[in-house]
Amino acid sequence: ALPAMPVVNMDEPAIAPSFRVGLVTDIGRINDRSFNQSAWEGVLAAAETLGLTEGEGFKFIETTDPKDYADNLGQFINNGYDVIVSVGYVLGDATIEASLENPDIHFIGVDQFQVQSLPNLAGLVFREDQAGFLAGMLAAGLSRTGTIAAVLGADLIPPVVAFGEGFALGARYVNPEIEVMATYHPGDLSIAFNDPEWGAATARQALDQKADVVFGGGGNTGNGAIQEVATDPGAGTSVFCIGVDTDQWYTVPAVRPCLVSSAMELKTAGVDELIVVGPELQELLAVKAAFDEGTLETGYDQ
Amino acid sequence: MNAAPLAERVGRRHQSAGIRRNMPLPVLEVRGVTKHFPGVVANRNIDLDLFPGEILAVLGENGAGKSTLMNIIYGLHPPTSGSIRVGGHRLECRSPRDAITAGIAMVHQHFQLVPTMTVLENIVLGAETTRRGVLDLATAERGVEELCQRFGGQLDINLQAVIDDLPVGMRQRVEIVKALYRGARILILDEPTAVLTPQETGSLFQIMRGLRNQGTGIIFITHKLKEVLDVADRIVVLRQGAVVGHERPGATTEQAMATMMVGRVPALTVPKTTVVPGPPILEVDNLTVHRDDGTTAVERISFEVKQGEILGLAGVQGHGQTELIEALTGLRPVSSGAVRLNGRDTTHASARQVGREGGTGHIPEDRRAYGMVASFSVAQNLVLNLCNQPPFTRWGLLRLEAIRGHARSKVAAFDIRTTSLEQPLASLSGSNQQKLVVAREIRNGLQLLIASQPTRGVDVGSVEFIHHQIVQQRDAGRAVLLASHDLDEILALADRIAVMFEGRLINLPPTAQIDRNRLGLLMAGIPA
Amino acid sequence: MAALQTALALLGAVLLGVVLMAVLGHNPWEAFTGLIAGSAGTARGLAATVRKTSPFVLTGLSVALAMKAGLFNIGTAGQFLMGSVGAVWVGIQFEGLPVWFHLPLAVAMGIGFGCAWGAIPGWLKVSTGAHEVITTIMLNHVATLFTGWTVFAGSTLSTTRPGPLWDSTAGPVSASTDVLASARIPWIFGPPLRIHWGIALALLAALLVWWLMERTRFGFELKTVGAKPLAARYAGMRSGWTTVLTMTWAGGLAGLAGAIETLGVNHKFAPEFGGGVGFEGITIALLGQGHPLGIVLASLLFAALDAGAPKMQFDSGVPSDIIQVIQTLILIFVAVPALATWLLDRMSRTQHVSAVAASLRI
Amino acid sequence: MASFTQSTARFTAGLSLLLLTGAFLVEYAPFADIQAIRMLFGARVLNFALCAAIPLILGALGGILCERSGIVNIGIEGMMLAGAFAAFVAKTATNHWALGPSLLLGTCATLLTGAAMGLLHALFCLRFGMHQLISGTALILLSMGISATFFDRDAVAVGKFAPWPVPLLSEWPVIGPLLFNKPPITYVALLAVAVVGFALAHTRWGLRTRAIGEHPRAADTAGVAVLRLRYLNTTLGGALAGLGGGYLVLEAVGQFQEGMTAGRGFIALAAVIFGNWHPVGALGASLLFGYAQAIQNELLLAQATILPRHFISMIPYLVTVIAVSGLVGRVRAPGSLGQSYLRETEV
Ligand SMILES: Nc1ncnc2c1ncn2[C@@H]1O[C@H](COP(=O)(O)OP(=O)(O)OP(=O)(O)O)[C@@H](O)[C@H]1O
Ligand SMILES: Nc1ncnc2c1ncn2[C@@H]1O[C@H](COP(=O)(O)OP(=O)(O)OP(=O)(O)O)[C@@H](O)[C@H]1O
Ligand SMILES: [Mg+2]
Ligand SMILES: [Mg+2]
Repeated sequence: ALPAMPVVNMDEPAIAPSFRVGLVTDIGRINDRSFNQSAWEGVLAAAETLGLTEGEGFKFIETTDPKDYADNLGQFINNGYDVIVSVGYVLGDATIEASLENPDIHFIGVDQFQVQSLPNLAGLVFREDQAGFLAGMLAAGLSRTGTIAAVLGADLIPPVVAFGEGFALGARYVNPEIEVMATYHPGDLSIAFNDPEWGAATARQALDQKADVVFGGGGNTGNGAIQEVATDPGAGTSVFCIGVDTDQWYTVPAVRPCLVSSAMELKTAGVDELIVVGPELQELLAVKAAFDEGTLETGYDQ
Repeated sequence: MNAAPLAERVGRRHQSAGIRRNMPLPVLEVRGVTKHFPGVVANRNIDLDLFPGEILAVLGENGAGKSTLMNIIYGLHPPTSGSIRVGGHRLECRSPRDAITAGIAMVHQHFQLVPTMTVLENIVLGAETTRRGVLDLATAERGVEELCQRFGGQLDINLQAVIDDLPVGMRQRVEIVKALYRGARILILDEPTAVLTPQETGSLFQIMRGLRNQGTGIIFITHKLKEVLDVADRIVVLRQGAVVGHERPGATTEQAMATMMVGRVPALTVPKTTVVPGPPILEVDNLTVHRDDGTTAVERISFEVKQGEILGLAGVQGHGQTELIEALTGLRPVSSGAVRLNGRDTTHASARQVGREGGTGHIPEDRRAYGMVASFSVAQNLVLNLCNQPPFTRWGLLRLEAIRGHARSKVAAFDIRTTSLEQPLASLSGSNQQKLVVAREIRNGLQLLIASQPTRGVDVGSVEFIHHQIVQQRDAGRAVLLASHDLDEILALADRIAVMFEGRLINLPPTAQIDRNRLGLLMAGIPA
Repeated sequence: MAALQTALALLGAVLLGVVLMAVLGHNPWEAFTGLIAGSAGTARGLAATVRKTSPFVLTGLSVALAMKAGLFNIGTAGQFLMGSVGAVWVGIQFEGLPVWFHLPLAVAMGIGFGCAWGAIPGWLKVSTGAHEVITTIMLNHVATLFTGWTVFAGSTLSTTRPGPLWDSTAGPVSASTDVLASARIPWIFGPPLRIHWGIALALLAALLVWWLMERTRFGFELKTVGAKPLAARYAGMRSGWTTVLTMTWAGGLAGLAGAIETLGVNHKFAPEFGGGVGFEGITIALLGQGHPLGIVLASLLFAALDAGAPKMQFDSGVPSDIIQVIQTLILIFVAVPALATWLLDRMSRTQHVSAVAASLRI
Repeated sequence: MASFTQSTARFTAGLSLLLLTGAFLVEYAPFADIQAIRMLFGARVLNFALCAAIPLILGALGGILCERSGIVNIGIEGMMLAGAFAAFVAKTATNHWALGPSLLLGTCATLLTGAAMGLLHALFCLRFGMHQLISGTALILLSMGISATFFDRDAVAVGKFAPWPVPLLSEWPVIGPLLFNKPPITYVALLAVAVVGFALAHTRWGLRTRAIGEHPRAADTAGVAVLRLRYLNTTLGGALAGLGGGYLVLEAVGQFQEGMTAGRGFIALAAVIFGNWHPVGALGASLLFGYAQAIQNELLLAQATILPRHFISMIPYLVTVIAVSGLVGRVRAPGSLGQSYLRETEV
């Protein structure tokens, strides 16, 4: 591997054209309207700041098979990339291993909870529980029936569990009597986040059970759930939904009739900042970075 | 192959000229039909005419090409060359559908019935009547019943029965009704009598004569000479795919036709030495066996087979012989009664216990389904049911040397024509496959040989060979149970005969005192 | 002839792949050089190919073994997961055992779990007639849930406590404790190549399966039961027993694949390690025409394609999904020798017709 | 065969009767407030069961048409996925149209694409003599690969089918909202069960289909064009399976996702076998599966704590295994299933 170059001096782009950023997605596409896309947008933002061009200065690889994480990281390592972003908690092990083997390359692990602290690895984690907590408070406040629901992806993924637990706690914080119905998708990881039909049917089941606020927390499965709520006759008047990950007012326009808010992680800003700031401030990276940006974005009208 | 057929062709031209004077034009003309299969020429340049209102018998031994020719006429096989005309129009038909449209109906040698459907459904299949898109089975039923009536109760069938539940003779009836239902002007019957009792055969002939008198042209295939003399107006003999003769029933004899079929005078007897039977090997006592569907196949049967004798089990197909033998060989559970082998109780023994441990050899009735695995090699097939016995296996491992050595000696001793021991069995001819099964079952330490239809579909030379082997086993002091639908085979080989009818057994005294006729009546359930 | 056909099939698939890439607006040349470089051109590429080969070989063998006995094992995914968990269960405990004892024990436990998971559908089929296609599909789902539970980090929401194998030091992550060093499959080449002796186990298994089929009585009975159940009954073989045993060993092979992946590559069990295993097994068994050697070759090919995909995407931007399409095309083309024979037949038939025509003119 | 068919039909009838009786109990019986009864037979449970069953029913019918003609179809999953993808593409391309025509076009696209997949399967198997299992596998892989490669994630389909209440019938208590206030594909699926079931038993087409699946040579000699009918049925079956995928996009969710069928095609295949290759039996199997899933969800939503949730989630799968192992007895596949038919090979 080539040694890492110091950050580009904006005045002399010709001197250090070789500063390069690579991103490896978790299973899925770069434009998945979810975490891969958020992280990639962070790379794009940083690239603009640093004056990099796509292809030359930054690139991504989409993962199609969990066995490929290490090899996909390896592509960037072999080509002497300076910063490598790996997206998704399941890439954690591969990222740690790669950063141990390549002390000169900086790694950013999005959603990765790092137990060890390594000088060249920043685990970017979010307080999903806090965002979920706020969503739960909002839901409990909105609910007139005293029943709310969360339709979630796989409980094997920590951020999902954190969202769900936060949601329940936040709701009970506002109204200790409230009934929170929460279901995780029963399937394996390859379908748990990609089964909108199940999400929709489960949301319908919850609505039938008098739930009037539904929190969709699990990729497309969750989207299926809030889309189902959006088609309810009472959408926006008696039943509501809360989105997740991105501002779903924009990313899933179909849910506008019922959407009141989205529990977001600011992945884009986090990745952007770590790429731009990281290499300059080595010592900042030396501490385990926790980019705790749990926020709640309020929806627009209604 | 040029000189002889030419002479025949000239002869025939005279003959057909003679016929044309007092007969209408042929309804079916076959011209120069040749059919190649990979490795076989099944039909060689065949010419054939069928006139309305005649019964044309096509004679020939197994594999002579009779079925192939009929399948070509019926559109199942395209001929390699040659043409078919029906009513003067060339049939460009290359599917049974076209043949049906042209007025041809055929009863196939192997039943073409859908086993899960009812009799009525099978009859109307392909010729359905519908009302507003819905099957009109009621109308069809009336039509079929009328048809049966016309043949004076000879075609009595339960139309609602499912084919799977019917005995074989009944299925044959269904096939005939199915053909008649289409009201064809050309009717092809491919060995319809193979599964019928002589009496049932008689009523079939009555039906055929009735149709003939109404102007239907009938092609009747068999290799039973007596039947031909009985019913045919004209006879054509096939040998090795070619027409070798035309005859008229009045002007020929059985012997002459047999010579023509085989190409030489066949030996009709098997030389046997006199052996004094020893103690009984197989003892069957009050045995009752059920079919899969719960009906009784074998009812309280008792008999024994002694050392050094051949017990012939005669009977029409479907009267319980199959189930009896399955029960004896451990393939079917026994409902009640007892079976003893060499004094040991084997009533509930498994196939393995009866076979390998009990010293029983079993030549199964359906070679293709039971007796062999077509995709396995010759050597493997020769140890199919011996593979866990000492020389061939040790510690669960196959001993290839022993298996190959065994195969080599069997192939030599039984004259199995194969290019190598590793050849898949599928590539051997039917007779050689059968010889292989016989070779495997006749082995050292054998006590009892159960042979079921041992020469079905086998060429004459091999029949002789197999018969010889069976007799040799008897002479060597083994007990033999021989089940066959072929009366002549039973009469030629058996020391003692028993007849099965509807699951019951009629034990008869030694062979000498029985004639064919009486046997035929017994097989039809008529005590003589 | 067969080799030529296969070569033609590969060529056909590649050509169609090229067309597809061009349609998507990528440079096929870059893609293919990337693919080849990524799978065979570098030490890392070769390593990736080798690493990916063993699960393919083993699941392919599993499907093929069952198929020889006339059974359709769609259950390799579940058996793989159970094997993984079995191996990990032993692998994370018994500190201080020597490698020569601990590792084989863990591998054996993986095989054992796989065997058990394969035996259930076999036994159900024999005793109740339940169709193995249904039961193996259902048991895949059950295995996913069960193995997921064993390493689940717990949740107050569904009031589920952590699973028994969960690694409590790993925070909220649902994964097992790391396998002890004494139960890990040793490297042939350590990081960064990360080739371990699992490939040898897989090849050994292929050899064993071949030997089982061709040299043992059980193999003979298994093939007979598969080719002609009636003949097996006639020959006194216990086809029920053979069915159960075959499914057991088929499960064991897939379980071994799971054990190798966890003890050799991942060094722990996490639910995401099982994805997509079953299907590839079926494809590879079919492609290798059920013969162990064919399966090894098919596995190498598929592993190489998978291993080369990241570099292909890196170099040319072609999405790796294309690889799946190409693999499918290969499957189709190899499976349709009829396509070739059909053409040949056409040609010979016209020849025949012209020969007949010629003879008629004379 | 007859008795098997009856037993699956009995099973279906029994299950439906049980569920409906339960639903009435919940509505009217004095003890209806008991939580357990509500959980077992509440309207929401039955609704969920029906929703989950619809794609399975359609997929299974597709499988049945194909397999009753003698062609194994493990590619249902691929046919469904292709149907779903086509529906989405057609729907998004016509977002600017009025909702009705746009959805109709989506339905046509899904039917046509499914039919094309069926035809491809038939071509592979019948024309090119491909192993039927390989062909099915190839269909699945092909539609996964192609839908992943060409799926435009930025596309959004606007709108989906809304319920069409049947006049009068939808006013009936309990049954009305459950069965007669549904979006159209649900009606189509339920009608298709009746139509296919009736047609198989009572029409010329059905008789011939049964014959070619059971004993193609017998059918051929009776003048039935075996291959042509096999092509036709496989294509029709593909269309139905495709509609099962289209249901997911056009009626259940409104959007497409990669791998959206999520194994439903395999469950549908299980339903084909469980239902003994009979439409009514497959209906029962699909309902059973949907119902088991509904109960499982109900338990999860109610935060049942008897067992870890993973074990509760096993319920649908275990129920299916238990059901095939004893409830319906042994099934019997069509006689010529998986065998290619060539006129010139001897029997
Ligand atoms: N589909 C086929 N493929 C290859 N060879 C065939 C085929 N059908 C028949 N043959 C061969 O053609 C020859 C004639 O067979 P055919 O069935 O016509 O005889 P047959 O006279 O009807 O005999 P049998 O009395 O046994 O019915 C035989 O050698 C047979 O093996
Ligand atoms: N259905 C078939 N398909 C392919 N080849 C066949 C078929 N039937 C027969 N053959 C081949 O045709 C050749 C002749 O076989 P066949 O059984 O017709 O012999 P045969 O002339 O009847 O002699 P035999 O009296 O020994 O049966 C054999 O090589 C056999 O492999
Ligand atoms: Mg023959
Ligand atoms: Mg014949």
